[in-house]
Amino acid sequence: MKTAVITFPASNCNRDAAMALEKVTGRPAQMIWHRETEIPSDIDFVVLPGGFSYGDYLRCGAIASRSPIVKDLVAKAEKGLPIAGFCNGFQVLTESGLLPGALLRNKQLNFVCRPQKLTIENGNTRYTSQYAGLKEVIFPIAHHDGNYYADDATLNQLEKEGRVVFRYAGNPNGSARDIAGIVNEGGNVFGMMPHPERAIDPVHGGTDGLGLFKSIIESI
Amino acid sequence: MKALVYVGLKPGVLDPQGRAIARSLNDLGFDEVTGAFQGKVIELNLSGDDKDHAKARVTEMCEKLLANTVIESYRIEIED
Amino acid sequence: MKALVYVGLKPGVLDPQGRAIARSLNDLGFDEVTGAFQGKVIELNLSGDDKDHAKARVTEMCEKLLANTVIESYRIEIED
Amino acid sequence: MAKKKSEITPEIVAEHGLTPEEYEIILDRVGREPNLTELGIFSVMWSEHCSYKSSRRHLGKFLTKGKRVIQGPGENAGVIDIDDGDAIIFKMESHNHPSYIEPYQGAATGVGGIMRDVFTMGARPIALMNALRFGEPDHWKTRQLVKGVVAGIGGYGNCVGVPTVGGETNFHKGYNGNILVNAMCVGLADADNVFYSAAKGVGNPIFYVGSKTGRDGIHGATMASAEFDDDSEEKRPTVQVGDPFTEKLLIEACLELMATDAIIAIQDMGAAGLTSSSIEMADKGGVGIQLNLDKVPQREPNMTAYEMMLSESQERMLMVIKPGKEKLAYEIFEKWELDVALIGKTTDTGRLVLKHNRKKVCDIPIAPLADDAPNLDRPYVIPAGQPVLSHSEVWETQDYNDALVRIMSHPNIASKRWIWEQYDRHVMADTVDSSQSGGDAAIVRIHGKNKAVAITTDCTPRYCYADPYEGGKQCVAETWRNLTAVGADPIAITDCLNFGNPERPDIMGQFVGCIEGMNEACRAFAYPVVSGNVSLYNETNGVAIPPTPAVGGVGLIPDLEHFATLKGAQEGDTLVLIGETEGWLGASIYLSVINSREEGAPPPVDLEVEKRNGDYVRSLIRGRRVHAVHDCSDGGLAVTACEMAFGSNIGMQLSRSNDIPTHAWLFGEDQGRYLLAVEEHSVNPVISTAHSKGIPAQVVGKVGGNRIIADGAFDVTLEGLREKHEAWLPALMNKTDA
Ligand SMILES: Nc1ncnc2c1ncn2[C@@H]1O[C@H](COP(=O)(O)OP(=O)(O)O)[C@@H](O)[C@H]1O
Ligand SMILES: [Mg+2]
Repeated sequence: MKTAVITFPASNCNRDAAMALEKVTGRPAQMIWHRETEIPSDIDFVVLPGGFSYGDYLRCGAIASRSPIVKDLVAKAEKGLPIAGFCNGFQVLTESGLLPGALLRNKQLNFVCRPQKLTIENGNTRYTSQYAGLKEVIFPIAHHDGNYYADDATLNQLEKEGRVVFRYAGNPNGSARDIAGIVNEGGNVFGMMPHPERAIDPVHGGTDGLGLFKSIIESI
Repeated sequence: MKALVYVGLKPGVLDPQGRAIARSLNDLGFDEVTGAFQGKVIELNLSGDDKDHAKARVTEMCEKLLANTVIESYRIEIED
Repeated sequence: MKALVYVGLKPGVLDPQGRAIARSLNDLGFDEVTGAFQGKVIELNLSGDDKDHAKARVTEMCEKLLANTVIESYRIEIED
Repeated sequence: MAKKKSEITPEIVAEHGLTPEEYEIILDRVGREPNLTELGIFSVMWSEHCSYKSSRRHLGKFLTKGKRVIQGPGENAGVIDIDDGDAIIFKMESHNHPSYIEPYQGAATGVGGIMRDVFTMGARPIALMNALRFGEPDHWKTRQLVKGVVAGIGGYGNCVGVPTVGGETNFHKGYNGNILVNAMCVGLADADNVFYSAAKGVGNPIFYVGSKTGRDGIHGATMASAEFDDDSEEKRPTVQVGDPFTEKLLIEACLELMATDAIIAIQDMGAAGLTSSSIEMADKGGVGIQLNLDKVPQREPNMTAYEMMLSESQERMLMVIKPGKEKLAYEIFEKWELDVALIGKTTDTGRLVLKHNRKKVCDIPIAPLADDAPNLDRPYVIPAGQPVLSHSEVWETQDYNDALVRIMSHPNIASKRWIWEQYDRHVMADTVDSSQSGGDAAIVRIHGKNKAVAITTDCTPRYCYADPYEGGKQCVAETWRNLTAVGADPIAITDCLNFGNPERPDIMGQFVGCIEGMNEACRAFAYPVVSGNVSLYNETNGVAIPPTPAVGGVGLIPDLEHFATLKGAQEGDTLVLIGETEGWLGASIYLSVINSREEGAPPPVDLEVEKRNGDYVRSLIRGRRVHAVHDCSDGGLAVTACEMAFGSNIGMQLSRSNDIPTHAWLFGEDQGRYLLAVEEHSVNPVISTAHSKGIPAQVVGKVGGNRIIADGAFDVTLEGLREKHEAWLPALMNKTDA
């Protein structure tokens, strides 16, 4: 089992993500610089970490999504490589078209950092299977632009296909239909604004994030 | 040459910043404000002097980076 | 009536956003881009029909809220 | 040929904040009339901000050594040893004046600047703190300032990805015209890989790295040393803009280069930019420096030598590289997409020589810039202390429910959630969750290890105002107590001394009094000062701020299995109070909120008692004798109990254990006290051991239910009170001006 974390200029949860992966797989994750053009073929799971790639300038995730490595990421996603983006990583995934929709400025306009209760909407995805019927988890959120937007047709399709994986219990940012995390059609690409990688150790105040990492690793 | 690119949210996409601006202006006593929308202007300095070519290139820049067409629309002006 | 307010950084003030955009465009192969600057446009819907009065009021809005005159300058256009 | 007319008029000298006597010294040291660039360099180096001319002789009194001190004051930040080859590097700094003028950018660049002071020394920043003081909540400027400052701190720290784990926020009319924005950064380094600023060796290349130089902030250092008046608006264009994105790249690039052995010396460009960084490095290394300003990366065309030397553009570093390592340096900085340039070299001349447009534009000796900087002995009068107020001189409320609600929702006690929820508190995934947001000290784990640092900032300006000496002692003691309350060994402090105009003997008296009080506490606790900053002239139209010597304390938790916070109280626990309660109401929150009076002597701190009580509490935490701990400070026992109840989410019932008047019992601010939630079977041992050591300890109540009750005084629901406590700040911030 080999995992990797992609680092963009001003990614800042890359180490957090790597720690979570190491905790679950028992092996250090490989760090891949955004200028590289290829994800090594033996990598089984890729995380796009949180942070402020390119300072969030222009639009969050926009400049990072045009990085050389993302081209290869898109190609490998189509072939089924599991890829997860958290926070800024989710923004990169929507900006690169791997996930539908976009993330707008929080409705309240302020940055918001707090523990957030989420409901698991679909416990049968590759990212939630190990929650064993658990209905609610708490992950920290920390973002300024987490307000999920997609047009109605897209939202209806997401719901119909069971691709809304997590919803906010108590919407913190104005997201459409309380959506917190979604998967692509293939079920291999997942994105969410909350930070499961910051809920893997009792020191964090909870370990609910472990289930997500275990699920995807188990599924490979 | 200079290009001005105006990027705004598409109609129908909620604009929380615009709404907050309108509300604050009303609160400050500017009752005549009935709505506000916030967009971006990106000014580009360009080498070369073929305006038509520049327009085509800037359009490409918008599609590739400057605008997210899921939520935004754009308009381009080329100046000397 | 409609007012368009353009707000940009004053000359000489660091524009990190503009720099990042120019760099990214160069990376994407748009070598003709020699500089980029990002500003805001705020579009206001206004009741009333006295343009001069509107202009004066919008100027006041800029000074009070829309622009941070320490680092930003603004320009106003009034349309019908 | 006619003699050239003097370029430097007395007016120009005065505009540069130099006295005629100081100018005479410059003429003597340079041996001729300086040109404008040279004058500018002297002026910033001799400004209050860079030379500490009013404060230097008093700062020299501080205890600065200790067995864990690797580097005390004198470098960019202080360095302490926390065992296992780890070092903690930290400092606090003010950005008061810029934040008043442009709150977002002023606060943001304050955070950026303090982080650079820390990573310059080889540390990865791991935590940020901020100590904020604003004017009255309903003053017309306050809301806009709070909003901007908080957004700026969050905007910068969140983007760089360093958690902002704590701080403090006060409101008082004394800050209406001068807010205080003090930021602290703590970093983690290898103890044997700390970097210093001495540019030792001749002929070594000097690298400039980071953002390009623009015209921003020119005269920032002199502005920071100037009193405000009604024309301050004019000074606006000098405000600098921060770019946290570049800062993040700078951190990663510098740490990457530091992991090689390429760097001889490194220094951030802070106040007075290229001038102070190059001169400090040369002066400490005992060398000269030659720079070619044409090589400096510039943001704007036609910049003059004067502008380049005085610019305070942010996110820039200067370093001396080992010859032969130039290529490596270029490679790393270019990888991180930073501007980098070789702009000069060290020389054996002892002089600062600048070339611009192929002309020599500056050639002055370096030593006098540091050695001959003014070191003033300003006259001072330490204010006479206020009289001690007796219980009967303080009006007792007839409605304790109302009093409690008013105090818990008072600006200085109410929840600051609206602020700290805008800060990313967990990025880096080492913040001990239960420690932040309302706790006594934030706890940040040392990455990959099972130990942690505890961090707090404290200051009680109303005590300092009433009695600078006692107030100064109390600030240091409170940080020591807060670190102890989480189970840490307090190690060292940094400070940010914010005062009014030092040319006034009464203000200078506050300054000296506070320092002497602080220092006495430092010595009593063997708790040295390892870094700090002074901010004077916080005064508008002759009205000075209350004396505000903010203290940042750092402690070590050797084993993360043994710490405490205020969050662990459980149903059925007994509340035990450690320390003596006399019911001190002078200069208290109760007096100010319920009596609308700000007077009386502040509570004295008996340093020996403080130490004894604290050492005992720490031993209880380490021995797992307690579920929750909270120190008693602002608002006394009642406020302490409420905060513990909120944190633990459970009710509390306080019962009388003495016969002092009710208001003094509940709201007295006697020092050296801790409230503990203790499991029933531990109560007797905890109390009897305390008594055997001569430490006052008594049962003061029970934990449980969903009400907050004090016998014969108040009885309110936990949820109702919490709502009031939480509502105040959001209500203020969501209000708009009429
Ligand atoms: N109040 C203080 N207490 C202790 N040390 C101080 C104090 N004020 C300044 N210092 C020390 O003096 C030196 C110079 O400080 P400063 O000019 O703020 O540095 P910089 O400009 O690099 O940020 C630093 O080593 C700082 O720690
Ligand atoms: Mg420094």
